[in-house]
Amino acid sequence: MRNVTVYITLKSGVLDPQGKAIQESLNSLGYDEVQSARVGKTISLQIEDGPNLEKRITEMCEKLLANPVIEDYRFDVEEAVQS
Amino acid sequence: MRNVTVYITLKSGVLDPQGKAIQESLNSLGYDEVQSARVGKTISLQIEDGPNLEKRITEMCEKLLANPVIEDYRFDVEEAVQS
Amino acid sequence: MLLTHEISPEKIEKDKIYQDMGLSDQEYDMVKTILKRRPNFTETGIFSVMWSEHCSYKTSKPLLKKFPSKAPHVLQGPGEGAGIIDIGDNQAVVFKVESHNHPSAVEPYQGAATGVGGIIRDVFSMGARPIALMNSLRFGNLTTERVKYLFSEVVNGIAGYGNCVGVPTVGGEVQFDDSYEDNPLVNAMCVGLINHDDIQKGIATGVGNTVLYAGAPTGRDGIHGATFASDDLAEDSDKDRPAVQVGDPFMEKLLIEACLEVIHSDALVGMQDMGAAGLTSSASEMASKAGTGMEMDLDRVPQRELNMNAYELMLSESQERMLLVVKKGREQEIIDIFEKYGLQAVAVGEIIEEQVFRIKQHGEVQADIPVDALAEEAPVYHLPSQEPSYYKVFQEMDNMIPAVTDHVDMLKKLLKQPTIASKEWVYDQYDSMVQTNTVVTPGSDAAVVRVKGTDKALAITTDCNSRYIYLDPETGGKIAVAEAARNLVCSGARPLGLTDGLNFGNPTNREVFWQMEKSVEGMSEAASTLQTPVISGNVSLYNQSQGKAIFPTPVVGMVGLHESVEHITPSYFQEAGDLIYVIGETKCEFGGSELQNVLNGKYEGKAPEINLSVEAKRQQELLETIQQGIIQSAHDIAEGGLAVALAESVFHDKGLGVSVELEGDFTTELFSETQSRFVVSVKPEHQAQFENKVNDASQIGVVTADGTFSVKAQKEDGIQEDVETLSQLWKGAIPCLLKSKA
Amino acid sequence: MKFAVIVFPGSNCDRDMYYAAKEVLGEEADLVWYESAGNLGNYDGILLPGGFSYGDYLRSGAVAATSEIMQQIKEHASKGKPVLGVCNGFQVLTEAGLLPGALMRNEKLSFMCHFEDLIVTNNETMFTSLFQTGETIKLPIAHGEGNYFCDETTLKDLQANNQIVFTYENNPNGSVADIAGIVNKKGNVLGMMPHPERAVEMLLGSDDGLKLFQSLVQNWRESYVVNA
Ligand SMILES: Nc1ncnc2c1ncn2[C@@H]1O[C@H](COP(=O)(O)OP(=O)(O)O)[C@@H](O)[C@H]1O
Ligand SMILES: [Mg+2]
Repeated sequence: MRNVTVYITLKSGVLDPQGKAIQESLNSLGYDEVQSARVGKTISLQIEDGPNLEKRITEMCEKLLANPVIEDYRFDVEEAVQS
Repeated sequence: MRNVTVYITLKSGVLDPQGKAIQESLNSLGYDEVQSARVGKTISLQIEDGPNLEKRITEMCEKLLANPVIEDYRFDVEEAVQS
Repeated sequence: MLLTHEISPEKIEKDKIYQDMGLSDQEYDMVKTILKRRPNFTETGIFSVMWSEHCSYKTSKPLLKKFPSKAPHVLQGPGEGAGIIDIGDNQAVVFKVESHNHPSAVEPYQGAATGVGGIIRDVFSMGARPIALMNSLRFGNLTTERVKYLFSEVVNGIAGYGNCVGVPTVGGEVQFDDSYEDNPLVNAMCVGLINHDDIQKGIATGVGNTVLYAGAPTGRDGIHGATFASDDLAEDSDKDRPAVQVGDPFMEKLLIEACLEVIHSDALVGMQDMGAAGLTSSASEMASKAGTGMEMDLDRVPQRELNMNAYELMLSESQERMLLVVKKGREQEIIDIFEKYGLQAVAVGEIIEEQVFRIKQHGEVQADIPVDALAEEAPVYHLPSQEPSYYKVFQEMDNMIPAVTDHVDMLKKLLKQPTIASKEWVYDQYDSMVQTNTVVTPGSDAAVVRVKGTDKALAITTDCNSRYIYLDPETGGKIAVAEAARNLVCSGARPLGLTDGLNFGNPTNREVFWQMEKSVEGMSEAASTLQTPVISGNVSLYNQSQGKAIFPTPVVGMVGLHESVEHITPSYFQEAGDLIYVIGETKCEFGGSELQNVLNGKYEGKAPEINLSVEAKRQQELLETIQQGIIQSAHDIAEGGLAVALAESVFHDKGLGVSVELEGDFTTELFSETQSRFVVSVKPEHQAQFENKVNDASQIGVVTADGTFSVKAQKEDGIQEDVETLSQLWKGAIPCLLKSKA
Repeated sequence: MKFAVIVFPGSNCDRDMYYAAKEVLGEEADLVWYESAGNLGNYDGILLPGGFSYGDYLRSGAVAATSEIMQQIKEHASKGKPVLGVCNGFQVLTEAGLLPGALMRNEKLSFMCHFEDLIVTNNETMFTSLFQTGETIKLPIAHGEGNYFCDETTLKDLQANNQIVFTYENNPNGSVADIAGIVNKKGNVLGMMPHPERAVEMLLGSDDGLKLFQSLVQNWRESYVVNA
């Protein structure tokens, strides 16, 4: 079993109003040191090991998990710890 | 300047309808190897360096960024690369 | 979690562990008598939730009996998931209100969202299609970050859930007062439409029939939620946090469609949602009503988490679950319907003759309890009540005679009070139009949804001015019912019946119980006089923190019928030249008024008086004139008095203004909150017809085209202001408060 | 004209769309469950209704866009037959690549529901021929993610090909170039955030949406008669 984490972020040219709102709230709470905030998503998958693992994850990202018009993605693969 | 990434995940046991929908959808696309999916959030902050950095970030997480009732959080701090 | 499974019956008794679960010593002894032995851990949990106020109404039952609940058109009174009223053409309307106060105080988004989910299930489990949602909300003043957070997240949660399931949220109310600072109130109401033949009851009849579990798998959500809802909100209630349930509106939407399809199958015997106290209450109530028993095998219950014990499975409040009883041998037909929607439906037990509720897990009996002990025979308490000393003081106070010199300024202040200000910030976030029936969207006295395929429409409102109820619960209770009916009548509908959400503090406090008792008496009398039977309701007690109770808040949700969509009447002025009337004389009544709040920062004195027969007569006359087609607009006079009612009547349409002249004391005429009054507008050609019909009406002015709000006084300076200026203040107040820093 | 209203799990304007097509327009229409669509070839027009397909849990419309029925809808579209996606339907169309761009969270972050004034910017489509170009119409919006986004190049393309059909008079959600609705290059696939099916009777505040459906029916009849 593998633990896969997919990190999805907005492309750099795309406005992120949610990030901006967070920055403003932090500033208004007195955290003036916060210069910018951007929001992303993680999807943690438990995947059975198999051939072409990385290729299949890439496919999942492109077909479903990320929208290439607005989002970039990357992922990590780790051996799942047996419990 | 520091790049801080806050990772927010649902506490274990808390229902994650999003994750469930993603898992089912991946399965129905033929990725049967996906056993489970859980969704989280990342918030990337650019923060000016200063005293008590980590303590202040912890505060930000508790006050605003994470909802302690249902979410856990952790964060990484990196030196921002000058551009 | 609070406790573990291993605790033995002996230890439960010796260490009084049952007390942590919410049972009193006396109740524990009753349990022992019923079982003729000590209850085990699971059984103790089952009794404690079933005997909690939330499930058993043990302290409020004696009061609820006072409500008039019968009328020829009432098809189903209190007792089932929701009440039902006939509207003709073989159709009926189903509705109920439900509170989710405590969960919302802890996790406002999910608390409010699951409140909406729960009330929708109450309605579709009767076989009705949910057609409209309302919500009645109370918060502290919008001055602290915490209150702003609660307010925005509650609204967000209602929107998040309601919008997704595709039931329009068509209206509601929000009020702000300090007493709700730590105890916000979140009451949601759902209205459904049903054909008479589809009416379905949560009853488990037919020995041998199969018990089917449908919907979401069970997790450890909200365990002990029902008892938690019946407890004081203690300082450390944050520790209860893991008990919060998370809603899945997508799953709910699928459940609605599947259940409404299942209704048409004659393989279905009964259906009930799993609400508070989950499997325990739905199963035992179904069996108790049928006079049968039920046996369940927990190993078959779909589970989301590992190693759940019987206690957890029985008490979990995981959302979006239903329990069905299905004819033996025909399970698959029903299972197939659920599967079409991607939902799990599993046989988990059967109906047995012996009237016991028997739960098995891992091949062992985990609970074995006489069915009636849980539902029918739950303890009932007749609590003592005592008139609070404050009441006496208030009754003896002299009438407040407010000193207002600058009336324009006062009007502006009132319009900016969040309780009076526009709630657009709230309702813009709700999908109020899905299902394409919403004729009158939020922002009027009552919401109106038409009934497709007929010429009819339904009007819906929620109301409760808790300040009056605090000052004088009996009068205030009457006013709450009368105001709801008034709002429906203004829209052109005949009130049909009501549902109530009784939100109070700790009932073992005698003064709180007195408030409950008196307000129920007042509501009952008004409901009788106005012919609006009480067909369903909800009780939420222990709304207090650090010993301080909320204002008594018995919310009234009322539904009315427009025989024809032609009768639907707007609450705002239509055309320049129309004559403006006030129905009802104005007295100097400022106890509990918004003006008193602005001037003194507190509520005291006597509540405004109300004469129910005068109220009924005026409502009847107004309704008749509306049905004759001679009313252009009608709006009730409520918080802030005539001045605010006039302003609200003119804010809708850009360009219109009013020109009004008032006799008598200017401050009183403008701002008094005397009851049973309306502002209506009438075309000049209908003047005589209107005046002949409505006795208590006096013309005060005309609608103008100049966009000016002009009210002249006899002796003093009048009010002369741009409608647009006033309207901006009114519209901007809540967004402005939310943005400003504490 | 015969319409298929596609019902995904979580669609919630499906019955409204059906009601508009069937009861108000008086055309033929069926509610077609996404899995049971044996043959969409029998239908003249495809309507993708609003709602929250699959809860909109990953991204609005994303999961529905990967469902098998989309293949059939793509074929239908490639034959030049009309496809209309409203609200969530629009989101499904962009996610499926039938229309360019993406719908992001509203600029002000909250869901909003009210009437908006729209400008008809192109009346030369089969959906808008009964409108005047430049005409202002009133339709309800009800969405949390209606903020249309596309890159510069795509926007230039849309403009050059006259693919922008409706714009907002007072942009409520932050959409690029005030875009409320666009068609594909061929002009037979329309996606829009506002709800024409909610505006087909004056009783509910506007019947401006009716002309959209009527245009469609009229154009279909004409082309059908010509081709028959
Ligand atoms: N929580 C809410 N949800 C939806 N609509 C609301 C809510 N609160 C207020 N509204 C709408 O705002 C309008 C004004 O509310 P309110 O001032 O309480 O009116 P009234 O005094 O006539 O009952 C009503 O149309 C109501 O439906
Ligand atoms: Mg009113």
